[in-house]
Amino acid sequence: MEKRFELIASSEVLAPFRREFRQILNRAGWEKKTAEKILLAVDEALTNIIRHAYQGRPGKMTVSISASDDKIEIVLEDQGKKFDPTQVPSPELPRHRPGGLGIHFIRTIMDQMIYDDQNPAWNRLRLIKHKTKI
Amino acid sequence: MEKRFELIASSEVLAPFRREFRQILNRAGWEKKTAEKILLAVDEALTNIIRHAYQGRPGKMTVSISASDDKIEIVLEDQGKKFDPTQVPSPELPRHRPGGLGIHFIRTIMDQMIYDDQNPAWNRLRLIKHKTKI
Amino acid sequence: MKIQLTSQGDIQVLELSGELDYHSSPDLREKLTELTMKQTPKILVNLGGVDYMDSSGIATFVEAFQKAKRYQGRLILAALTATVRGVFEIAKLDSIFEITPTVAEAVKCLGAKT
Amino acid sequence: MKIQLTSQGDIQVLELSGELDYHSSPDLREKLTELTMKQTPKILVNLGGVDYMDSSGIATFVEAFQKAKRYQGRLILAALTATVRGVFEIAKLDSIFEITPTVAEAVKCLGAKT
Ligand SMILES: Nc1ncnc2c1ncn2[C@@H]1O[C@H](COP(=O)(O)OP(=O)(O)O)[C@@H](O)[C@H]1O
Ligand SMILES: Nc1ncnc2c1ncn2[C@@H]1O[C@H](COP(=O)(O)OP(=O)(O)O)[C@@H](O)[C@H]1O
Repeated sequence: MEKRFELIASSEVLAPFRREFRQILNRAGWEKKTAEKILLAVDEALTNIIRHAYQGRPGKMTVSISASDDKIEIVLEDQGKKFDPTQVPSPELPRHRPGGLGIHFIRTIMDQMIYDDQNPAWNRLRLIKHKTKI
Repeated sequence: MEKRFELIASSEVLAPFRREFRQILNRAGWEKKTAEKILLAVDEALTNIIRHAYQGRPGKMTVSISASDDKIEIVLEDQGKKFDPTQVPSPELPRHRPGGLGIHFIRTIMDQMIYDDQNPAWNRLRLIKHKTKI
Repeated sequence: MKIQLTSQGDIQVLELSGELDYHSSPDLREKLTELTMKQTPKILVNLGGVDYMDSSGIATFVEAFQKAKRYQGRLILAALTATVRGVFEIAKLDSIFEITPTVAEAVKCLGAKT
Repeated sequence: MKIQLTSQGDIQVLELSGELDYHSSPDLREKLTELTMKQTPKILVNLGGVDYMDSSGIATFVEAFQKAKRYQGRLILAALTATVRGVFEIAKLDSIFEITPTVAEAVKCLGAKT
């Protein structure tokens, strides 16, 4: 199953996107608990694009989802400020100050988080999760 | 002369706003050089609202301008994150790292920058400039 | 996100329902800031109706929790759904916050004075 | 904001026109980043057509300037309008950047090799 979303980089798109993504995860056979975590990881990545990559500039972001029997891959693309989240060090937990948890959530939930540095004008982040840990 | 603008907190509103504001300053008898500076101060304050107060959340900001013979007062209001820019210390100049100049510009250009802390849900910033320094 | 404020004796109860994310968290932040600015001694957040929460929700609670601590106030989170509890767990914050399974237990814990 | 890239011998010339603000600065940033990533030794920015610039524009130039310095590259700003020059002055950056009144002087300064 393949599905592609083109979203405006504004916070009001998050909830409707999650509604559709929830159905996709359900149809792809993910149990609810894990599905909610994948949903969270992708929501955190999109929030970062809206908040940090575009920062109130109008922009687009795309989410391309490929779900197969054994794994799901989500590719996020934006044309905001170039930023490689895989380089952000893990925070010390528990954090007593607000914020700074989003990338940690993505890293903890997904099996792989890969930043593609090929295109100078685009950010491209691949998130992969296998149904059974390999 | 009184004029009020209701703007969407997104970067594309800045240029059209400046075009109108430029005319107001001109009609209010400000010489071009000072007018361009006032324009810059207000543009920096609006940019901060877009970038830091709303951070990609949809929001509104209003600019209320009162121009009299001897001074201009601009009141900026937003419902984003509460923040008092008058508390930000002046940067050491010249700054060798990018950013961190906006509030300094506002402070240097305007005679007064007053943050009104009365309303718990709104930010309200008053910027005042006199035609002749008092 | 719906937010309702009620009181139970000297406890201020915030009842939330819906999804708590980057878009909706400023509303919650505003309500919590009002309470902490007034130095409300006992704040109870009923999360029973919240079926989704992300790190923006967590950040909002951490901020309010720290503010309440500064004036010796208390903030208790009650009736978390499994999903929301899971998010506190990934953040390892489940041991930092006071969390109770039900609203009744939170009320007991805070000792409502009427 | 219009951006045109041309070359004059071994000098890469960016000719800008329009208003450089928070909205338009990412376009300039992208072009400058392309040049500094390739370690372009001589970058000349013709600002003659820029009638407005705010701190986002300044930040973009500071970033590119620092990057160029790291590989011993040079970035010269030429033909500033009075308004734009005033902004560099408020930032006290007019003494940090290499600024020349005209493009011809910048070319001379950089010593174009053809
Ligand atoms: N897409 C992005 N573009 C630019 N900067 C980012 C991006 N994502 C994250 N960052 C930077 O990394 C930091 C940590 O991100 P995160 O862990 O999600 O926490 P938070 O967003 O709450 O600060 C952010 O504060 C921001 O400075
Ligand atoms: N309206 C605002 N709301 C929240 N934070 C703000 C606001 N304006 C400024 N700030 C904070 O103050 C800092 C300094 O602002 P400024 O001098 O304009 O420089 P810059 O925006 O380039 O960082 C910002 O980085 C931001 O953290």
